[in-house]
Amino acid sequence: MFVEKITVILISGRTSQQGVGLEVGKTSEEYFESVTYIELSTGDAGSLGVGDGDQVKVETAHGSVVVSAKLSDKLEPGTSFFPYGIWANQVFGSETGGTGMPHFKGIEAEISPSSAGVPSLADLVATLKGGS
Amino acid sequence: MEDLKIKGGYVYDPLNGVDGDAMDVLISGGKVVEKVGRDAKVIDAKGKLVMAGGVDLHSHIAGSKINIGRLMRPEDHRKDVVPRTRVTRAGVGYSCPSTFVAGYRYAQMGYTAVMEAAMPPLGARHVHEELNDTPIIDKSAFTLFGNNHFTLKYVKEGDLEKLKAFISWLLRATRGYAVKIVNPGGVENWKWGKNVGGLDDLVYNYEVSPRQIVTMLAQANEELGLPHTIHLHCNNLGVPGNYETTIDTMEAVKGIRPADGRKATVHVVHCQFNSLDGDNWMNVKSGASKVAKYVNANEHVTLDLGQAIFTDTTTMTGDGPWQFRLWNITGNKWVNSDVEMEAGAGVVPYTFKKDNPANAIQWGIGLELALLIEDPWRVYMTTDHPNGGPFTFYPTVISWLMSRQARTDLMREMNKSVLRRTTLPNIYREYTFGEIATVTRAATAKALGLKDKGHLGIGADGDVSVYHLDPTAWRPSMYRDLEKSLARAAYTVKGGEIVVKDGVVTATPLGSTFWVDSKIPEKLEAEVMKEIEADFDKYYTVGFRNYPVEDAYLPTGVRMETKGRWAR
Amino acid sequence: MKELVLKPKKLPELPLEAEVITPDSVAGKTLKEVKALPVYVGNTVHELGDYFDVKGETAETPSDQLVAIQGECGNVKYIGAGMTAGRLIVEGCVGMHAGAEMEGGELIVTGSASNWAGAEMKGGLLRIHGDAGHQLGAAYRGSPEGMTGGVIVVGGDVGLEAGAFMRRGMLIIHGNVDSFLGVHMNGGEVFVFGKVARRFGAEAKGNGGFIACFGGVESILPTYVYDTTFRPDFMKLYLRQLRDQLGIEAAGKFLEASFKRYRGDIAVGGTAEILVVEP
Amino acid sequence: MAVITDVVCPFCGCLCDDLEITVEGNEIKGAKNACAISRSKFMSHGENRIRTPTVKGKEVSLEKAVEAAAKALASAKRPIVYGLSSTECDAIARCVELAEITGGVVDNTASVCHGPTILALQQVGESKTSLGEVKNRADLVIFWGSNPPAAHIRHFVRYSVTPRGLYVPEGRKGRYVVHVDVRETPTSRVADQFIKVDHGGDFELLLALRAAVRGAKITEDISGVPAEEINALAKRMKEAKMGIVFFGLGLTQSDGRHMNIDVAVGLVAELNHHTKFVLTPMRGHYNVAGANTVTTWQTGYPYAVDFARGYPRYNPGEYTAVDMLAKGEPDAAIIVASDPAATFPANSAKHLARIPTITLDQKVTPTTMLSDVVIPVATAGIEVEGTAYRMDGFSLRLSKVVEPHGGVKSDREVLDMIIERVKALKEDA
Amino acid sequence: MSFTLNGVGIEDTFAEGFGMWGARIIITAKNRKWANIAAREMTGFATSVIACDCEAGIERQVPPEETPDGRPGVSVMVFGFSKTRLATPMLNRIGQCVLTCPTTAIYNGIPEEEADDMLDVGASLRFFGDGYQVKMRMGDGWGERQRFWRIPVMEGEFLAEAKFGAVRAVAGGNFLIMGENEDATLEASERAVEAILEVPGVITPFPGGLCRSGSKVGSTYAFLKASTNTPFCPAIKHTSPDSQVPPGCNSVLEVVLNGLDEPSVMKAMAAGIRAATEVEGIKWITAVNFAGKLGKFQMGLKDALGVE
Repeated sequence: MFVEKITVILISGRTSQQGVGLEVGKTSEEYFESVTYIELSTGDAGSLGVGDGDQVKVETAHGSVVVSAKLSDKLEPGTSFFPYGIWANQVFGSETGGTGMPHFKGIEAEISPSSAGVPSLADLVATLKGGS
Repeated sequence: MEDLKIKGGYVYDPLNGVDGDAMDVLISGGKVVEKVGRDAKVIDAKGKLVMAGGVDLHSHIAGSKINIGRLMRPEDHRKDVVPRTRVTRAGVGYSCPSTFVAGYRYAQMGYTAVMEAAMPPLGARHVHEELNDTPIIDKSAFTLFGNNHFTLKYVKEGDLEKLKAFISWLLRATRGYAVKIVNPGGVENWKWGKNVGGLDDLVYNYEVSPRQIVTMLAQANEELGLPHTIHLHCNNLGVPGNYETTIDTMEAVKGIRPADGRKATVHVVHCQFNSLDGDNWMNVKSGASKVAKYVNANEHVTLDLGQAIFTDTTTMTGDGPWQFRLWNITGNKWVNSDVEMEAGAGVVPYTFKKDNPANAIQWGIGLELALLIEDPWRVYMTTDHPNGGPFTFYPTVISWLMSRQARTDLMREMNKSVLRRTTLPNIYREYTFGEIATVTRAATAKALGLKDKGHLGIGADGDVSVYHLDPTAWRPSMYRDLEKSLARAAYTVKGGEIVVKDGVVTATPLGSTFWVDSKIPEKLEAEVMKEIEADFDKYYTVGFRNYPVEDAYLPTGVRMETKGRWAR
Repeated sequence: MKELVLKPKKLPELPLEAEVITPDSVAGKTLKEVKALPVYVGNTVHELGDYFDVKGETAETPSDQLVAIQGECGNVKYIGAGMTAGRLIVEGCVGMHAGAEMEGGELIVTGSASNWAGAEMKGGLLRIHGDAGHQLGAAYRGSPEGMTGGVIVVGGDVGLEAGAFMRRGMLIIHGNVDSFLGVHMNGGEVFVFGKVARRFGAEAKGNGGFIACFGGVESILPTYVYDTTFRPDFMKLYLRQLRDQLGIEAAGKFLEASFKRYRGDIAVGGTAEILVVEP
Repeated sequence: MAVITDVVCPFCGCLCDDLEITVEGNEIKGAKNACAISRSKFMSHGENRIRTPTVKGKEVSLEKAVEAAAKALASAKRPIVYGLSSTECDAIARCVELAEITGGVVDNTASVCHGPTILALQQVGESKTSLGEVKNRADLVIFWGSNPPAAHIRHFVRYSVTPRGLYVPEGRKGRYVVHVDVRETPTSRVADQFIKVDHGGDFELLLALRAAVRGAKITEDISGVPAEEINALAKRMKEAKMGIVFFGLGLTQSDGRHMNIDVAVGLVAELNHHTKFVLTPMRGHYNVAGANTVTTWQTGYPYAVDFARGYPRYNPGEYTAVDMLAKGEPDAAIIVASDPAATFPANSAKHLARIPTITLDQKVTPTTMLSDVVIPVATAGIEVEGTAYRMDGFSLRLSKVVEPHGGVKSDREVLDMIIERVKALKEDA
Repeated sequence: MSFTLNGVGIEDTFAEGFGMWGARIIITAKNRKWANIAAREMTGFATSVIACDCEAGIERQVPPEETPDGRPGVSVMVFGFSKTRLATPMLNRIGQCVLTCPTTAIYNGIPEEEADDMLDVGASLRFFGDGYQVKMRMGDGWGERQRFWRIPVMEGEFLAEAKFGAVRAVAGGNFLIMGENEDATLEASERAVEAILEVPGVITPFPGGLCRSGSKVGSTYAFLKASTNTPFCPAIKHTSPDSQVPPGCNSVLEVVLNGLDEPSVMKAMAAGIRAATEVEGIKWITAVNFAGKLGKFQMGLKDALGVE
């Protein structure tokens, strides 16, 4: 009765909480809380059977990451919002089309429920160091 | 610093009546002196041309406007790159040179002082930051007043004393040197997408005319005894037929009593752009002879050329509506930048072409002005860098002034309208070296009130240029040699230090920045400050106390105090 | 024609900048002088001979000079940039700026080219058998003029902003092309035999410029106005020229084709044309 | 206890300059007039600070760290200097000089925020204004792909929506506010009209608006926006006394990038045939405009500047940090006041872990976590004076309200030390 | 002084040619029918500048493989006394007769390297497009640089090359064919004209290539600048004092030729004369000249025919 995954258009951006969090420090709890979620429309979340705070896997052509879901009745189904941060950057590509600017808004992503756990900042830095 | 003896050159120092005499110039402690020590360093200037360092009184080298030009024209930089050396920083040149390169290139031509001709008050901090990155040359910046809210307000109220107090305060707050006016009233109207069409049009909401703005600012300027007159970019710039507006404007300030020690009450800038006759760009012709006739008959006017050069350049003025118009004429890219409560600006790339009739005429007008105005002490050589063309073309302009052959050789390649619609072909005058020294140094320094500059008398600043050129052997047919030697000074000496040798920069001291501090009577100051602060709180987005330029931005500032005539 | 052969040795990991690889800079030089030509790796300067085996002959003048690069140069920038005459053949791929600002002669790349190939080209022929990157034949940033002459022929696919700010010359693409083809163009001719992604011809002014689409389009901007479907004579001229003088076989198939004609970009008062072949 | 007034906020491009900071001892106790983020910046500026310089994770003296940094940079063939936007202008100037003397590349965060805006300006120009003109005159304010409540919290109040101005004495009532975006945000709630545009459809919509302003009648829906809505907006724009478009990363980071801005600039320019119209990018970092400004006056170019040949060259897409890292080009990096490991796509960020990376920052970030050399520095605008440029290009003086935490040096001072050592090492070589 | 060819007597004289400016236009159309209609219309009423604005004629049929657009074409040449007096009639005739004719297009037939000057015909023609004309460029920076104008018309588009090569050409090539009777003379003349059509670079502007009236300069009537060629009218050969009609000749036709250069005209004259002599009943062939007073070209029949 729930679908396994849905396809959304993903946009990333600032939020005031992310701004507040990063000024406290990127190692802080506030920051972690402010950037490790993805906003889903209630409709989309409903079709996945995902509730507020549940973990979801976000996957694009460039990579994937697990974060928690945050439900929004303002978003239209098919659109999803991801606050800027190292988590979001796991799924965005580095191609800039000769402009220097990656596509941080408006790429296709697949969302599916997950229980893998949200990686910590240290986990992600370790991945970067691993060079994989 | 060791003493310096510039030995045996042909010296042109018109302020001191020296006209090509072979003599020594002695410098000690950064100043021209009568005597130097025995171990003074000797520059052999025998057979060479020696003048004071060049003084440019109208150029755009620092601040938001030129920086927009730099920003928007990567294609301009690509063709003129400047690598780093052991002494100098890397950068780019051509029409919008980087700050370092602007300093080097002026010095390489023997110029040692350059005035930034338009500083929006809100952008003053920016101007000074850039001036601090412009090496070698001395500088100052002219604060924009002609469309400032407080100017318009006090003109409307007819309160000359408050206007004077405001001018004094704003010059101090911006660390400015002179009162710059650009298209008075027109720029304020541009903030509604409109302009003024002449001296007696009205400014929206304030209901004052350009005539009132100019005359009252000129009156205030002279009563304050500022070192320089008002520095005026007239209305209707670039509009065929505008020579009438230009003459009207000159006439409007005729009755004003100049400050002590001078006769001028107005300096009209880049007059080439304001001496057009005709009704439109199709039938445009030169109005230079009419402007020159007026100037010859009226001692209260000085002007500079804004000579047009046939090249790709970048136009930039505080005249927003004109730049919009130019964008519509050219279709080139256009930047407009309005500044709250006080000013505006626009930038549009432009190419002056020899085969374009209007451009050919513009080229002719600049030279006509220079050659028809009899008194070289009142007409100055500029290209309005980079509007008419980059300042690096100064040697070329000088060759046109000094050689009729240089002019006619070029005219042969040009659109023939220059022959028919200007009087240039019939002008035989050729400038002498003494006159060149006047229009590039002595007279500009004098007009600016920089008493230690532009000459080599005892006590003058030790700014000297020496060129590989024997003026006694030179003939007008040798104009190409002249251009070459003026482009690369044999020596440029700045404050007694050799900064250029054989056209190569050898040292990069930071020159001074001059600014004017005009004292306001205390009571008046308190009253006016209260008014200004009130309007600031309401209408500006920058706090009143965050507005004035801090001293940190003037590491080499030179304060010039003036005492004005005050009625209250 | 005299042939000079360059064989890449071990190329550096960083891009090698070698604008000296042109018929112009080798003609009239001895092999020793050619080997000593400067090339750049990051902030270091090296000699051409450090990275290439140089063999063969040099000609007196560039127009008699053939330069053949036998090997992959995918990380070598500026190959053939600014060349004015002669022939330069690369048997492999080339890095950024290949043939940029070239004025004449012929540059043939058997592999693919990276971004800015043929940027601000003024004349000559640039033939890329493989794919081309972004900004093919485009203007460099800020410049009001992209291609002002010459021909670029691409066998494969092309990236973004191909032919941006084009003024003159021809761009012929066999494969598919990404968005913003011919943006701001003001003259020049573009032929695409593959599929054209959206936003092509945006803000084009006109001046005789057109984009002819033979392999379908993703969508046409709303600021282009459909006029008619016709078989214009002028297209026959171009297609015959493409077929007969440039060996573009694909062109020959469309001699009798009908085209839908769109005119725009009306957002800038433009009169450029989009011609889409009728199936 | 001391209250310092007229303090300029060093967080976003608004540079609000009316903060009142209460200081006791060397501690900030209060930040009046500050927004939530600004307050967080001032109040938490002492938290989570890096205490000492480290080289490969080991605590070392500042001199040793500088030496390690200088060695890595001086011996690099393709060093990159990146960041610059969250520090003051003197430090930015040092970054440019460092790139110059090392023959490297200097890039700033504009490349991933409003770099496309600059590319557009270089193509077609820009009709812009200082923010006060908006406050004093604008009766039509359009937010396009921007959301001030998330990133520029006081923008509405100080500049764009509610302030009473010289010719807009009614304040909010005197303005019509439009929000154009792909999703509803807090900005939509403030606006009089919300126009929802399809993902990646801004370009077509802006182009159609320009055509409509030129007199064309739009007859079909474009990018999900009904034709009549487009025609009506075009009419409203032409009839405004003064209008402004504040655009954000919704335009620069979505499909079309610089071309979205190019066409927005064209629309605004076109409107100047009818009325006064301007546009202004919502610049994020408080001094990203300064990074562009300083780099431009020193090199001619605003970002993505390469000094490999001894003179500046410019080409975004080639000399921009994201591209260079993705291609694996840099063999050393120095990051000043930025956190590319977190803000770049992972594919680019990971290269920083492979090369000697030197980072100057106040707090631990993903970038410091993968850097070889980490040097703690003082916070510009709180512990260090300097200049910053507002989003509209006008500069203000940043204040020093407290002494640097733990006596650390400023970016400028540390960079000076590195420059001096690099110069010496280069001389020796 | 004379000689014979195929038994026909040929006077050892010369045709006197004079300089004119000439241009060549290739008219193409959807099919040969329409190309010819346009060509005929365009070259109509263009026999002699005595009373026409120019002299024009069809040079040849151009096969599709030789035309720029691969359609059937007709090559037309136009001659005028000066560049202006060439360009103006060209413009008028193209405008009235080709632009109006369905499916046609026009191309320059004299490439720039062979031309003495280029006439900017398209510059004026394009205004017919009322602002909707499109400039078309080919070959910039790599091939032969060509410019065209595309002018929208009701049917579709009229494509016109922008510039046409003009050369200093030769007009006034001629020869007279005199036969026993009208039939023989006409047949010989027709054959002569057919032979001339094979020679490139030459046209015969008169009807069917032939001028039956001839003409001489001046008249007994003061108001006429030319009149019938009395010395060659058989009907008055005994009443006219200066008749040059030989005995036995009762019909004379003149072939008039204009060409791009002297050798072409002479080659064409030779081909025409040879063809004419093959017809039974032809007696005499001569050429008209004015003793060198009219033009600088003296094209001797002997020279042309290569007779020693």
